[in-house]
Amino acid sequence: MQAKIINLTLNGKNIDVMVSPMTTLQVLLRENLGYTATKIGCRQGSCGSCTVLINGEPMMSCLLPVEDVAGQDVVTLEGLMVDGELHAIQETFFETFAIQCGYCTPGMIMVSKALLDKNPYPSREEVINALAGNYCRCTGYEPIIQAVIESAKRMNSVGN
Amino acid sequence: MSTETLNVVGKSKLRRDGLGHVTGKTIYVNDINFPDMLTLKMVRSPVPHANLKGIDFSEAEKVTGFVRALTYEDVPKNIYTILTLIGVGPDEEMVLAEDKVRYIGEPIAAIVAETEESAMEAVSRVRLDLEELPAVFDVEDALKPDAPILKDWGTNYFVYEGHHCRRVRFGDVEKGFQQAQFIIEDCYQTTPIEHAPSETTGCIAKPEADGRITVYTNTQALFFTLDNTAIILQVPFQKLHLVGGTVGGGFGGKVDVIVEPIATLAAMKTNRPVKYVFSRQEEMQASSSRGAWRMYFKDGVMKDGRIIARQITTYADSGAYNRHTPYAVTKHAANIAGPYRIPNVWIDAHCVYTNRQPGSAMRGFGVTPASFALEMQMDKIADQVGLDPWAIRFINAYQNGDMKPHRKIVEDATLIEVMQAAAEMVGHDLPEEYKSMSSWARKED
Amino acid sequence: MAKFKGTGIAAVNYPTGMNLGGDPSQALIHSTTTGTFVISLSSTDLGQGLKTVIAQIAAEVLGVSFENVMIDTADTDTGPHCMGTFASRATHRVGNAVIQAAEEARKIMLEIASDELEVSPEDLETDGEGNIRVKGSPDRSINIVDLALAAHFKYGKTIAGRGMYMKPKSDVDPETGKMDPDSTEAHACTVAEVEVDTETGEVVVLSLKSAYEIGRQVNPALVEGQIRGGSVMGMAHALYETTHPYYPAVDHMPGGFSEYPLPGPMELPEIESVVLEYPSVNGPYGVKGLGEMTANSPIPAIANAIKDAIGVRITEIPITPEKILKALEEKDIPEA
Amino acid sequence: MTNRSYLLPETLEEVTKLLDEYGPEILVMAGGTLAMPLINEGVSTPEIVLGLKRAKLNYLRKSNGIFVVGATTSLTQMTEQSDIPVLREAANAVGGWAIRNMGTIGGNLFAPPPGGDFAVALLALDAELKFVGKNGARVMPLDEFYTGFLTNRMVPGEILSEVILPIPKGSSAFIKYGRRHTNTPSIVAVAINIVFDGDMVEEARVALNAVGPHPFRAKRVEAYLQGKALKEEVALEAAELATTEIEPFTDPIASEWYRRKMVPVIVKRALERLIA
Repeated sequence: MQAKIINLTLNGKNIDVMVSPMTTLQVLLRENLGYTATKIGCRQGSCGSCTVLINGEPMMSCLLPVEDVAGQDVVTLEGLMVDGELHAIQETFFETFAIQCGYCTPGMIMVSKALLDKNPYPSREEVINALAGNYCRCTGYEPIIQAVIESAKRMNSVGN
Repeated sequence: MSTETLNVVGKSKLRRDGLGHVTGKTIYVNDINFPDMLTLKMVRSPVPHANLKGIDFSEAEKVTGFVRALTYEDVPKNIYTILTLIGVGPDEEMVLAEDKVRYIGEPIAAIVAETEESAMEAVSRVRLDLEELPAVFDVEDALKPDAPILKDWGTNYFVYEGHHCRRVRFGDVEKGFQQAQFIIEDCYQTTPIEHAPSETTGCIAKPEADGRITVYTNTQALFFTLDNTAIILQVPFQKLHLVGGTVGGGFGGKVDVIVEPIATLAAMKTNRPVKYVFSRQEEMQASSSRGAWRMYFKDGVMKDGRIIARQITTYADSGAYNRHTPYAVTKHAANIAGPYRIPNVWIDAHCVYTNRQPGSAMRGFGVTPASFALEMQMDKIADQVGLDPWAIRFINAYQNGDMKPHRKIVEDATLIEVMQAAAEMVGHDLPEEYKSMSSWARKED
Repeated sequence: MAKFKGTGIAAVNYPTGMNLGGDPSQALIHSTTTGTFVISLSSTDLGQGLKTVIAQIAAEVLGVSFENVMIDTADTDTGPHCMGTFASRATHRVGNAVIQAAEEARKIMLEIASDELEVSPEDLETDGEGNIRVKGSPDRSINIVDLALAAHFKYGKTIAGRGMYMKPKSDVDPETGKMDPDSTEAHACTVAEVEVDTETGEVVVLSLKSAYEIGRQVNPALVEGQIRGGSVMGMAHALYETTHPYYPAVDHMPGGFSEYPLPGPMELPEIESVVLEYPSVNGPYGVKGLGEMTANSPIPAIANAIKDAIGVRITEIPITPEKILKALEEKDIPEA
Repeated sequence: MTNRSYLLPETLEEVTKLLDEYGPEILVMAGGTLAMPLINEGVSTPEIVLGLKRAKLNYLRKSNGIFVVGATTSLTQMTEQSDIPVLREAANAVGGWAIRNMGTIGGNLFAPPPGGDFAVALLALDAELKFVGKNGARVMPLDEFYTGFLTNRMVPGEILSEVILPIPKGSSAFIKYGRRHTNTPSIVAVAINIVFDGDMVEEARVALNAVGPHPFRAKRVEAYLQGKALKEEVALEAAELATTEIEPFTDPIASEWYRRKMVPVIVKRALERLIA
């Protein structure tokens, strides 16, 4: 079947993309558009390294046909910086050593953003519950949990 | 160098690659794409041991996007062993299987296609004519006379300078056992473990205008990979240019040279860039693992807790091929007697082949299983002799100046100090005799 | 429901590096015309932070700021040989090579400064921020940018250095096993506290408290990263992971993360550590390799803690709930 | 596959029309969490995929004591049902957050064990399924839906459009027991709903997953509990009885032996939560 033109919003920009049927959002982002912050870890929906936000909700871009997100708001890690400034979550992950190899980092940050946008004052349990679908082999998770808690503090203090 | 004058060393400087990681600007191998790039997917053995009597590509060739298949006949030096660079031999692993397969997941034929989908579909349409053979999965079964034999040299073990195992002989272990008041034995077993890095193993081989091939890779060892690839492909070393250094987790799983030779060959044959990246399932099931180990301990111990003789027989499950296991066994043999002063030690460490995915390097290379076994054995000794677990370790702890069983003088021992610090951390009050010990002050013999 | 707590310890050593046919790594350093130091390597950063610690070591020796040192790795056309990143060797080997290269470059840097400032090189010092100054007279100094420009355009000199560190090959004596397989040894002692549910066989690791001795910490935050990550990997090895759940059989090999059980953020124990520093005889600034060892001591510590909790020594890892139940049943039969 | 089609009908009528038109070869996909991993790896190569994302089957309606949930309602939406704890807990036990955002309650009913745990909550609440085909709609108790491993009573041309359940009375408990606390396949999953008359069990529902070819109700356990006061001994006996109704299997997570051992333990623990 022929490719279709799909309209969507990517990191705040309204764009038309042409994809063949059932192309995943992961493939569109990485191969067609060159947005490679969204990683490939398993393509089984079980590692979370390809997590993007669809209308603010974390989803696995490896399991998502582009047609499904037509007309919707897609945010990838590339869309987090505002005016060249790091988002507080990015800054915190960097400054608190919540990263090692960096491969899970984009997914971890996207899930964290979704959480903190919905829940600016998450408990430790809520942070853990939010991160539980994202895999990391290097850090042992605790530095990431701490970074999300610290990010919340920084974001809330900016807001005040 | 004195600590006081240090300016930068000792400071928690922020990661050099950290901003790349948090912005997603760090480029990993799979993030690289080139125009006209082909995808390589592997046809793998579905069975653990079989004669490979034929491969039928006729249906695969009909798949839209199929470009070509590669078999062992395309590989200039198909039989290799990865440690050949440091004189380990003989060659025994096939880049692509020839007349036999020896583990589930063994590569048989590479399919190169225009897209990943067409490569996968072509792989699924390759028909293999396999005649299954009896397989062996247990290391000790593999050494029995009636075991199916995996190796052309007629046995299922690696040969160490004429011996069937790596040996350590120190003192007189039999004399030690005669003097010992307790003989304490047990067997410890580890099972295979996957490195499970977030990023799977992969590379891209790209032909350049000058005839060289640039290989973008997530190997943990660039030159090691370059050299082995050149040897397998029988090309001059200067033909290859490897670029890497950014890896999404390794843990030893990216030390084998597995994807680069075949991707480079495909690039040379097609004169197009070729990407070969493991799927998660390939990483889990076909890539090498931390091999399994079986470790038998027999210790002769005195009533006061001193271990005076230690005899260890261990079997590393190398899987079907060497990879790095022969060397892991040597490192294992040097460490399995432990950080203890034992006057009589006898070690036989075997590298054994079974019909399983190859074991290879992983974080702790031969030492992780050794530490597991020996530190469980130390507790068992403590129980049987009637000492507490701290005491048995302090009584036997090595100190600087001691000689280890592989005849190296200890010079950086701090076992006593870490035990003292750990005891203090958990509020365990050690007896004065252990509190006052030091790795630098020799105990009275 | 019966739950039993137990404590176990393990004390381990871990060798730094290896002796495979000689175990070398190299580094090249040069300064740009404007005083940026570029370190060329072919070493790989696996996430442990090699690029960062090598820049720290180079900055320390050169006496310039951390920010003024660039790491260019890894490319076989431009980077000199490195054996690879494994065997807890990289910081030790590459660090030593970089020290040698940086010392050579520093010597040239001071020679040029001595010409510019008209004092002998022995009377010069670096301030760690890019200035070379006369000891005792901080006013008499030259900035590295001016110095590098002078080197290139006035004196026609390169500020550069070559470094190579090699652990020589040690053949193993096939009869006795005599060998020199490593450069130094790091040490760790872990105390594990577990709780075992004897109805399900589940083990909860309550805490892993460890002391490490690693010679010298080049970057304490990165050391902490290895400790935390390694502790969780050790716990995973002890209790969860195997590619052959029914070893030695090859049935039911997991094909992905959902089938390959690993502890996640909900299974984390309390992890505490203390790091001791007794500089090694041959490491850069006394460094010992740390990365691999951090996964090792938790495994037997947890296994020993399980024995302490339930009275049964389970000698095969992973110690799954299933193995615990079977071991408890075997233990109970004779008593019944 | 270059000639793949992805159809995204916008009404239920269009869905049934397409199902009728293309026949059984069509792959119906809702959240994609089951089908996409297989398609990504080339294990499944469907030529025609019918997506339900736009078919307007994402809805929740509560009225007259009946709770109607559209088939493509996400598991995350079910985690927000604070008044029906068993649904909330069972939904929260599936995958991680992103998977719950994508996975649907309808799709979860088609997941092979050890997946598909949400069904135990629905079984415990006497849910019914509504199927729609070109010839109209029919409603079937979920308890009668499954016929075996990956087989069921839905017929070609039909689509599961909604799940209907009475707003639950009684007390419920849900336990998913796996190798870790979340985002993991089950060793056994159990959901229980009991309507009490004073101390007495008036009606009991006990549903299990991951210990049989499909999620199922343990009816001997239910019958045993009926009319009894739920005490420790009764819970113990009921839990043991559950082992007569299971067909456990071995997979990478647990052996048949271990699953058999865990059924009474986990059923007992779930019942204990309901002991006053």
